[in-house]
Formats: sequence, structure tokens, C-alpha cells
Amino acid sequence: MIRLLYFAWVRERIGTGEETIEIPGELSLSELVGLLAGRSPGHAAALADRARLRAAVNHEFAAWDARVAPGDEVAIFPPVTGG
Amino acid sequence: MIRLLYFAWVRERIGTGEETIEIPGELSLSELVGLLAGRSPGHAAALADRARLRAAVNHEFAAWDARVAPGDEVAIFPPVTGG
Amino acid sequence: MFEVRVTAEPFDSAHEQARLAALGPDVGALVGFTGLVRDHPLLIEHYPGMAERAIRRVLDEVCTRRALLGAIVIHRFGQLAVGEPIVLVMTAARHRAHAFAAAWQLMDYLKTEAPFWKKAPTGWVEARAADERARAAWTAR
Amino acid sequence: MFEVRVTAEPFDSAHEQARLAALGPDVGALVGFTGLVRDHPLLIEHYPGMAERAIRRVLDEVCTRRALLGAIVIHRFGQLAVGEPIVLVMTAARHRAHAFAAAWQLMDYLKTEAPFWKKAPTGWVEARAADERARAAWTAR
Repeated sequence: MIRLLYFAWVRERIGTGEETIEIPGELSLSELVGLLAGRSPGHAAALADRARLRAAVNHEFAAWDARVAPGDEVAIFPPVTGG
Repeated sequence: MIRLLYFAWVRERIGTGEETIEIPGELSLSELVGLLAGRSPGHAAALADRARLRAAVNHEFAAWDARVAPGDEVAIFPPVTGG
Repeated sequence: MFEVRVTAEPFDSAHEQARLAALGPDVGALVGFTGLVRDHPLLIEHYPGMAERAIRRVLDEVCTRRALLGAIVIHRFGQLAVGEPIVLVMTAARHRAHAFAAAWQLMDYLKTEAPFWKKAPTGWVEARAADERARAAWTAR
Repeated sequence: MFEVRVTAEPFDSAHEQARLAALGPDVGALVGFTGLVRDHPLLIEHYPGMAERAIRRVLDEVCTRRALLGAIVIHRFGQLAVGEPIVLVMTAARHRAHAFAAAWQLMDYLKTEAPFWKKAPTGWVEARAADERARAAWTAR
């Protein structure tokens, strides 16, 4: 199981800020996003343009080829705009 | 007549922060300092090393070749250390 | 004293500055940056688990390059009105160059590495390429 | 609001910051530098007629290069104890880069162009070559 967190317009388009999914085993962030995009039209819309997205695995920024495994916390969000 | 102001250790060595002197007409700052150095041993000690001195004429920093004339206010002091 | 706080509450710059000034007789320079809500109200969203950790990491990185005696970083979240403070970065050093460089670098890093997002009445604020460039420029210095 | 004050009195950074923040809804960045007496007490001597004028000139010069909405510079003179504030430079701008650069540049210019001198218990503080270099570096940027 993976805990997924969404922020800003990614959260709004998906319609939730948090969900969990079962994954068979380790996979890349890129593969995970592909899997998530199939869950609903909202997911598909939110995750369509990867260039506009960033991700973190267990509270660290991660590239799309990073590996995720059951038990991880994965967050997907737009580029940050704090400060 | 020129009004002379001295600051920091220049003031201390000369023994006064302010004096006035008569000058015959326009002269360079350099000539003025030479004139002042002859006024007392304290003046001579304070004004001996021009590399350690700075000057202002009428509240503006000035180079040694700047011209001064009767009525001017001339200040002589060490390099500034404010801030 | 190197502190990071992520909070919905307002902060008191004067209080934080007094704490840094009190660090000792070798504090000669304090630099404070305050970011204010400009032009229109903002809703600031953040990633609660990661935000403080990301700022702490930024602070650690800046401290390896600048001789700081202390630093405080406070970032707010929630609904903020125009003129309200969003972020405070305050640094204490013996000399001004370290305090200035550290505060500026901290802000440039925060802008691109701390998980906060701003929503204006017109929609989500887009990340600025200028912020990425400002961040990248520090690695060259 | 572009203010210069030369005074023996303490100043209140929080008060000055509030005044700059109140300039309008386009103020997004406030940078404050406070210089404190470090290590030992200082007697600060100044040239009363010239000091305010020299700082004003420095401020005018910095304003030609940075998009400032306001700035306040306060420099104290007289006998100051360790930990007491000597100087405040505070800038307000839409964006942080202008506020940071202006405050830093103002300080580097003040150090070499404002007629103040510091006397420590051990004697008059010598001008630092590093301050001259810092001043000179701005003309290249």
C-alpha cells in the first residue's frame, strides 16, 4: 500500500488531498503516475502534463525515475511557490 | 578665512575639533595641509601621513588637489569607519 | 540558535530579532527579510510533514557556506490578507556579508524548495522562472 | 518614503518596519539590516553637518539602480554599549532581489562614505580594506 498526497490544483482536480492504493511491488514514480491517471477523469486531468508536476517520496523531492515501494508516502504537486 | 574641522584621532592629536585660519586666497587642499602642519607639533603629528587622512570641502569628500577658498569649510579626518 | 517554524499564526519580527541579538557579544550584524502578501489576499497551502523538514535542509545547506551565529525561519500557511507577513528569514553573524548572503540565499532556496503553494482569488500562483534562476545562481557563487 | 536620520537616540526597528509595510499593497519584500556594537563598547563620532547629507547621497545613488518603494537609514552616534544597535538600513520593494541588493549596497556604501568614526577602549578603529573592496564591487555589478 502507498499513501498518496496531492496539493494545490493537483488536489483540486483529483478531488481529494489523500488516498491510498495497493501496488504489487516496487515501481518507478513514472509508472505510479501512469497507474494513478487511470483511476478517474479527475486523476487523468491532474496528471496529464508531467512537466507541470513535481513529486516527493517520504518528504524528499524525487525524480520520475525514483523507485517507490509499498509503505512509502508519495506526494504529487505543482512546482512550489512559497516564500 | 577658512573654517577647519578635525575628527577622531586627527582632532585628538591637534587638540581641538575646530579652528579658523586666514588664507591669502585660493589654494589646494594639499597646500592648506602643509600650512596647517606648521601651526604646532600636534598639527604636524596629526597631518604627517597624508595616506592616512581624508578631507571634505563644504561637506563633500575632496581630493588633495581640490581648490579651497576663503569662506569654505574644510574637514580633515581618518578614513571613515561607520556603519 | 537555528530555528524553523511552520505556523498559521502571525509572528513578531522584533521578538525574534531580540532573541538573535541576545546570542552574545559577537553578534554584529542582523539581517531580516519579511515577505508580505502583495496586491491580493492569498491562501497558502503547505505539505505539513515535509515543509519544516525542507526548510531545515535549506538552512543546513546555507550554514555550511556562511559563518552564522544563528538564524530563524518562519513560514506561515492559511488565509492571509494583503499586507500580512508570510515569511520571516532572520540571520545573525559577526559581519554583514555573511548575514546578508545567508538571508538572501535562504529566501531564494525557500522559493524553490519548500513545499508551499499560493492561491490568489484568480487562481493558483504559477512558479516563476526567475525564482529558479535565482536559486541556481547561488551554486555558481 | 526615503528617510535618513542621524541621532544619539535608540531606534525601534519594528516601528520603522511597520511604517514601510504601510506604504501600500505593492510592498512584498522588506529587508532590514541592524548593526550592533560587537565585543566592546564604542564611542561613535560623526561630522554633524555632513553625515546626513552623505547618507542621503548614498541613498539617492542606490535608488537609481534598485526599484525601491521606500527606505529608512538611521545611524547613531555617541557612547554605545555592547549589543546596542548602531545602524539600521531598511528597504521596501515589490520583490526581494531589489530589497536585498539595495540594503546590502547601502550598508557597503555607508561603511566607506558616511563620516562616522568608532573609538574602542583600545583606540580608534581602523578602516578595513575589505570595506573598500565591498564598496568597489558594487560598481562592477
